[in-house]
Formats: sequence, structure tokens, C-alpha cells
Amino acid sequence: MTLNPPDLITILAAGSVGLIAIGTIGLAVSRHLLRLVLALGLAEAGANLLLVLAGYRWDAVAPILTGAAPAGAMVDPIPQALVLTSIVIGVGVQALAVALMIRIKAAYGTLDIRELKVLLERDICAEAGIVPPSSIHRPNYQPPPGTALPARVASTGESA
Amino acid sequence: MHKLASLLFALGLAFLLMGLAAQLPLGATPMGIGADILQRTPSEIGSANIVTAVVLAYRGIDTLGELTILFAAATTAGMVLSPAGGAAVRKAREDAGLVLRAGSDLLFPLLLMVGFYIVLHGHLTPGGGFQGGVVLAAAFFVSFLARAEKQPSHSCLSLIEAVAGAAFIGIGLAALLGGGAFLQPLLETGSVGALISAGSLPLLYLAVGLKVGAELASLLAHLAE
Amino acid sequence: MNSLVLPVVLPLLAAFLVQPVRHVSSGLARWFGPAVLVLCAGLLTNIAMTSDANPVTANIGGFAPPLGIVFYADSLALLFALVVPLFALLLWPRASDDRVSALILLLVGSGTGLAISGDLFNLFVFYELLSIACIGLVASSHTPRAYAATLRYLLISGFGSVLALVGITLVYTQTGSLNLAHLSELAPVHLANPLGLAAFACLLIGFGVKAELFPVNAWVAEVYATAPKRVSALLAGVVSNLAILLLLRLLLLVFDQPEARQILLVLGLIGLASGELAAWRARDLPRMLAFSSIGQLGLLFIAMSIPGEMGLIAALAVALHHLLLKPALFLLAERWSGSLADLAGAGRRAPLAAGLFTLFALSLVGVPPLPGFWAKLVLLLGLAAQDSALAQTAIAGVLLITVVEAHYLFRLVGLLFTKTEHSSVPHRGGDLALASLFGVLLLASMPLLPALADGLAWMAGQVADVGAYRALTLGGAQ
Amino acid sequence: MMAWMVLLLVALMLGAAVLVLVFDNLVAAIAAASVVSLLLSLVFVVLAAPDVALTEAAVGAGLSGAVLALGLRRLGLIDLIKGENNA
Repeated sequence: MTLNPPDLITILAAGSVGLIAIGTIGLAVSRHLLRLVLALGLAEAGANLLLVLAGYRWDAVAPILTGAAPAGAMVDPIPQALVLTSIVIGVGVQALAVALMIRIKAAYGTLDIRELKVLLERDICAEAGIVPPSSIHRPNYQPPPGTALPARVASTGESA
Repeated sequence: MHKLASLLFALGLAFLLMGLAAQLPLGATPMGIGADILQRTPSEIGSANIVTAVVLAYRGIDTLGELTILFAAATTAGMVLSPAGGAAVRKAREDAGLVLRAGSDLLFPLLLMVGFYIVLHGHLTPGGGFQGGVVLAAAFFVSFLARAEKQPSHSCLSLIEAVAGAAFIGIGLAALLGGGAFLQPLLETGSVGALISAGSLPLLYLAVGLKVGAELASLLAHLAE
Repeated sequence: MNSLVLPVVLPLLAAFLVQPVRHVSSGLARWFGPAVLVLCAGLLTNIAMTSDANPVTANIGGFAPPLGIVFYADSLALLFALVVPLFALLLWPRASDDRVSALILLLVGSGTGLAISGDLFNLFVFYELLSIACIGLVASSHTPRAYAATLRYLLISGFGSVLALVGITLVYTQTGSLNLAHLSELAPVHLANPLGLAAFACLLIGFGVKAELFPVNAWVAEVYATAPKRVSALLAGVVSNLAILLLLRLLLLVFDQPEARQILLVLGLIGLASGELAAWRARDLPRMLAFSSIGQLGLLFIAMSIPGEMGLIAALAVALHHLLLKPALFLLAERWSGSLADLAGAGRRAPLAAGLFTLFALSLVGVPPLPGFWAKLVLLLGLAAQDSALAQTAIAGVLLITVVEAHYLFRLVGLLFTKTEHSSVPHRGGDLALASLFGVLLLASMPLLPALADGLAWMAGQVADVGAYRALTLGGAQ
Repeated sequence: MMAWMVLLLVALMLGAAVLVLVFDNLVAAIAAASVVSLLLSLVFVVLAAPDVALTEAAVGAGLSGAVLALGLRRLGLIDLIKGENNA
């Protein structure tokens, strides 16, 4: 059975919505920092696809004047200009996240978001000189062997 | 149990978003401003690629913001990766394999040419400063990967970056000082489709291409250290 | 030669040129950043003076508004645009190498742009630039905990930018335009349906990350605790108020619907409650101030939800009060960044700092002679004017939460002045001079309250006058 | 005919996107993310948006793939010389 134009657009809308949903799920569920960054990239790709789709006309051609009289109606150029900007924003944020991840792995030794939250909480409490709240869901959390915890955190841990 | 909960959350979210997207008049969205730009570009700006006209002329300050976002991201990544201000100790790198060395000798000039082609034809064919800048950054990065002794001089890259960024704003300010408005297209529009056309747009895209190329080359070099 | 664009563009140009200037002469590089900020502040005061109080517009690229991008600066936008360079000048981070001064200049350029731009996607671009500059400044403290807090902040603001992009797409598919003035014409027809409300919700949560709105403010405590205190002061004071101004402009011009205001009221109430209770439980000063800033901004959202000019006056009063108070408190936090228990008796050795803290606590809670009281009074009167059940619960909520706020603030004030023989607090030299400057400003504003009130009322009138906004921008003034 | 091709493209893209989250080997996850970008740039070509397609291909597939792979090498999660990797 042949698919007529409106189906093309619903397929693409489903694709963009699927990408946003998969990206959001990845952000909500995954534990590894790199997977979170990839999921953020997916969600941004989905939003970009939706924005380009917003300017699409079924029977229109690309907005490039090719010398000959403009063949038919042209696609709306404004969403394409906006998506150009937002793709490059996405990759800028991604490069920044990778740089931060390298530093975090060097300092905390872990890239698991839940362990990181626990270590961050202990670090802030240690810097402020207070006992980390016992409400952390794994009270006697021992960081994986071989992680070089900043010295002060380790020391207050024993003395508290 | 965890997987099931996330699956249900996924289906619910997809269903909600699909309901939202189904209501959108996609395919027949109102094109008030877009149609107006399609008519006015050939005469007013003279660039064959109308998206370039929107990116650089009608919405020029968006692109300046975009350029600055990439500058901010690259600066912060550089600051995070080498807090000592670029004097990071460079691990001894040995030469890459024969394939990459031979390949990079062949690829470097080609990539450079393609990169500059995309940047300089931004107002005629699809492409422009951002895409060409990425290709230029790839060209420098391939040669950096292949040869161990090839060290990226961060100071020279940041100089190109600063000069190109200042040139972009300078062209905009020239329009402002010349009595027009900021980032008003200067010079005559020439005939649509000719290489020298669309006034100051090619110059702006050249500045964008150089800046993006230098920034991303130094970012990749920082990451690869 | 319309110079409204210069305060946005010159900081960006200076940020690009900081590196080469360092090569030219290191002496000049130290004063290059602050000099540009002084120039921008001068330009803005010049514009404010010469425009004799009617709004100024500037078309970017010379194209008429619905087609191109327009900068529109009425008195409120000029006030906020002036505040950004001044506060950045006051709170210039001490250990500032080139890259930090470049990021501060980017923050000023994008902040000013956010205050005066009149185009929806242009606001999104400046908002993203502001967010990355803030991320860079927080990461500039080069400690592992700052990097971890910054990465979580980056992920949340990344998700916020996805939502904001979806919101912009929804608005564009409905109206086909991005210019705020044009949108305010099309909105009653095209955006009054549930889809318009969905667009507002996406934009609200997307742009609400910086305004510490309820669902997306998980980053606040960690970032303000790990960032350098001067950066936290700048973020908590100036940047959150810029995000509020952006949301206020969207609410007034494009989404002027009762449902939108109810969303704001509910989220503001939740933010207020969660922020103040978390501050009550916090056990170190920086995080206590971070949570109290969430609470204050929740109060600001409640004020924004009040329709009409009364709501605007309340929102401006609370916003300016927050703008003055939060940086000062964070400057004090630099001196006492340890745990609250250690601060027992700290007031004995630093009477001026403790006195200032007491003054700020009194004004935050809203004790009569201080401006904090008047801001809350106007807010409660605005809420009382509406007869909806939601507004009544909001009044009850605000009063109850003020009790909690008073408790944890005066608990600390009492702790400061307790008599203890020994004190283990290592004294770091905080910015006492700056904090006392804010204190003097606060005290000086007390006798001028009537004049300030009229000024706010006139400003609110000008902001609420959407017709004038539309006429001036679409009228195509140069 | 064209709609069938687009259906295939979108199905492959969503499949690759799911694989990004499902793969436990991180290098494969990055490869899947580049595949999503590449297929997305093909979809942009179908949507008569050549500029955006070129940007998505150059920036999405190329640059972000390179940045992530370099990041992984710096994180020590892949060892280029020996080729095996530990997630």
C-alpha cells in the first residue's frame, strides 16, 4: 500500500518524539556519566528534528536559489537557521561535559552518578567541617578500593 | 523491577509527546516571516543560500551569540583540562602507524581545501562557517595525530581565534559606525550565484570559519594530550 | 548612531581580545576587563539619561522587527542591564586569570543582552551563553567537588535547553513568528489553546533552571557551596533575577493567561516550601543561603502570578530586594563558610559582620521598618486582592514559611552572639567592605521608600503597557 | 516509495538510539550515537534542509564522535594499543 504525504510527516514526528523520549529516559535512568551525556545528545537531536520539521512543506524544495526560476514553493528557512545554532550549542556542551568527566574521574575515581553524589556530599561536608548526614542511602559507603579520595575527606571520615 | 518502571515511564512520556505532536499543524505551519524572507533575499541580500542570509543578515546577532557560546565552551574546557594555563606536561607520543602517517599526508591538503571551499561558498551552496570550521579543525587534528613531533601551538591558535572573533564584531561595528545598524550587510550585493556576491556575508562566514576551526583544533588538542 | 547594541557587543569583543591583550602587556590585561565594564555602565547610564524615560529600540542589521531582531529597552530592562556590569565590577573574582575575566565579560554581555532583547530565539541563545559562562565560573575554583557540581549543573541546564527548544518549536508552529511584539499580537488568537499552555510550560521549565524553579533546582545547593563565594554572590543575585525578568517578559507579552499564572503560583509555592525547609535543615552557612535563595525565588514566582499592575509592583519589589540582599549574604558566607555549630560566639570577634547579618536577616524575614517588610506586604495585599482559593492557601503558605525562615535565621543570629570562651572558627578575611556597602544601601533605601514605591509603580505601569511595546517595536523606529 | 525509505530511516535511527542506552560497552554506545547522528543528517536531507544535514553530519557524527572517543581514551576506558576496553 502506498504511503501518502501526511504519513511521511507523522513518521518523522514520531521519530523526533521517539528521540526526545529515549533521550529523557536515558537522562532519568542511566548511571554512567558518559551515558547521561549521550542521552542528552539524543534529546537535543530529537528537539532539533522537531524544529526542522516545523518548517517543512510537503511539496517544497530546499531554500537554495539555483539560478533557474525558483521551481516551486520553498521550505521555511528560519527553523533551519535556528537548528544550525542549536546543533553547535549541543556539541559545545558535550565537549565541556567530557572535559569535566576527565577531571572527575581523575579526582573521584568513579563515573557513576550515584556514587559521585555520595562522594560530593561527603566532600562538601568535610570542607565545611560537619559530619556527613547519615541519611545517605548507603551509610557506611566505602568507595571502591583504589579510588584516591582527597586526603581530608578520608581523615575526617575516621575521626567523625 | 527497575527496568519495568523505566519502560513504563518511557511509554508514558512518548504517548504524551506524541499526543502533543499530533496536534501540531506540521507540514502546513504558518510561514508568515519565512515567505517574506524568501521573496526579499535575492534583491536585498543577494545570497543564493537563503539560510545563510537568515543566519548572517536577518538574525546576525544569533550567530554572534552562537560563536561566543562555542568560544565560552572551548575556553572553559581548556581551563578545566589544563588549569596551569596551557603549560600542561605533554606525554611522550610516538608516531602513529604507517597507515595514519601516509593517510594524513594525503588527507591534510585535501581537508584544508574542502574546508576552505565550504567556508567560502557558504552563501552559494549548503555549508558555511560552522561546517567548514569543523572540517578545518579535522584537518589540523589528523596531522597532529599522525606525527608525534607536531605540537599544536596553542598561542597561535588562540591568536587566530581572537582575531577572527574580533573581525566578525568589527564588520558589525563598521556597519554601526557607518550610520547603519549593527551587523547590517555592507558592500553591494552583486549578482546572485556569483562568487563575489551577497556583500559582507562571505567575509563574516570566513571569520566564523577561522574562529570555529581554531577553537575546535585547540579543544581537540587539549583532549588528546 | 543608536548605541543600545554596544553594551551587549563590547563585552563580547573584550572577551575575545583578553588573550591577545595579555600578550601585548600584562599590566593592561589586569585592568582591561574592569575598564570595559565601566565603559558599558557609562553607556547604559547615558542611554537612560538621553532617552528621558521612554523606551529605546535598536533594530539589528537594520531590518524591521517581525523580520529581524529588535532590542527593546524600557526602564526596567535598562535597570537590570545597568545592574549586571555594576555587580560584575563589584564582585570581580580575586584570583582571576585571563580565562576567568573572559568568562565574566561573557556573563555581562549575555546578561545585558538577555535584559534588552526582544526576540524569543535570541533570548534562548543569550540564555545558553549565560548558562555556559556561569558553568565556567563555577568550575574556575578548580576543586574536584566544583567539577562534580558543575557537571550535574551542566546536565540539568542541558535538559532545560531541550525543553526550551521544544517550547520555541511549539510557539513557532502556532504563530510562525519569533518576535515578542508580533507574538503578543498573535497570542490571543493562536496561543490561547492548551497547546499554547504546553508551550508556556516547556519554556517556563526550560528557562526556569537558572531561576531555580521547583522541578529543576536540584543543582543549587552544590553549586553555591562549591563555587567561589564571589561567583555564588553574582549567580544568586544577578543571574537568577535576569532569568526572572525573562520569564516576566514572556508572561506579560505572550502568555497572559490565568492558567499560566496558576502554574507559576503552584510551582512558586512548592519552591518556597521546599527551599525554606531545606534551609532550616542545612548545617552549613553556604548551603543554608543557597536553599534560602530557592525560597526567595519561590516567593518571587508567587508575586509574578498576581495579575495586573499590583502583581508587577510586588514582583519588582521582591526581585530588587533579593538582588540587594543575596550577594551581601554570600559575601558574609565567605567569612563564615564553616559549619553553623562552629559559629558560636563568632559575633564577639566580628561585631560588624554579625551586625550586618542580623540586619539582613531582619530584612529577609520582613521586620517593619526594613524594605523586606514592604515587599512582602505588597505581595500579600496582591494575593488578598484575588478571591481564588489558591491565593488564600498561598497567603497561608507565605506566612507559615516566614515563621520557618525567621526560626532558622534568628537561631543563627542567637548563635553568633552567644558567650563562649573559646572559638575554633579560623577567620578568613571576607569582603566586609562590600557587605557593608550593601548594608548601607539597604539602610539608605529606608527613608526613600515612598519615592522608590512611586518609581516602581511608574516602572510597572510602563512594563505592563503592552500596546506601547507593540507600537514602538512594530512601528519600525530605527 | 519515498515514505517507505523514510520509515526505514526513522526506524533505524530509533533503533540506534535505543542501542545507545542498551549497549554496556561504551565504545559501542559512542558508535551508536554517531550512527544516530548520521541517520539524522540523512533525514534532514529528506526534509529539504541541506545546510542542517551538513552541520549534523560534520558536527554531530564527526566532531562529537571524535570528542567522545578522545574523552574515553583520556578516561582510560579504552586502551587503543591493545584494543580491548573495560566499561
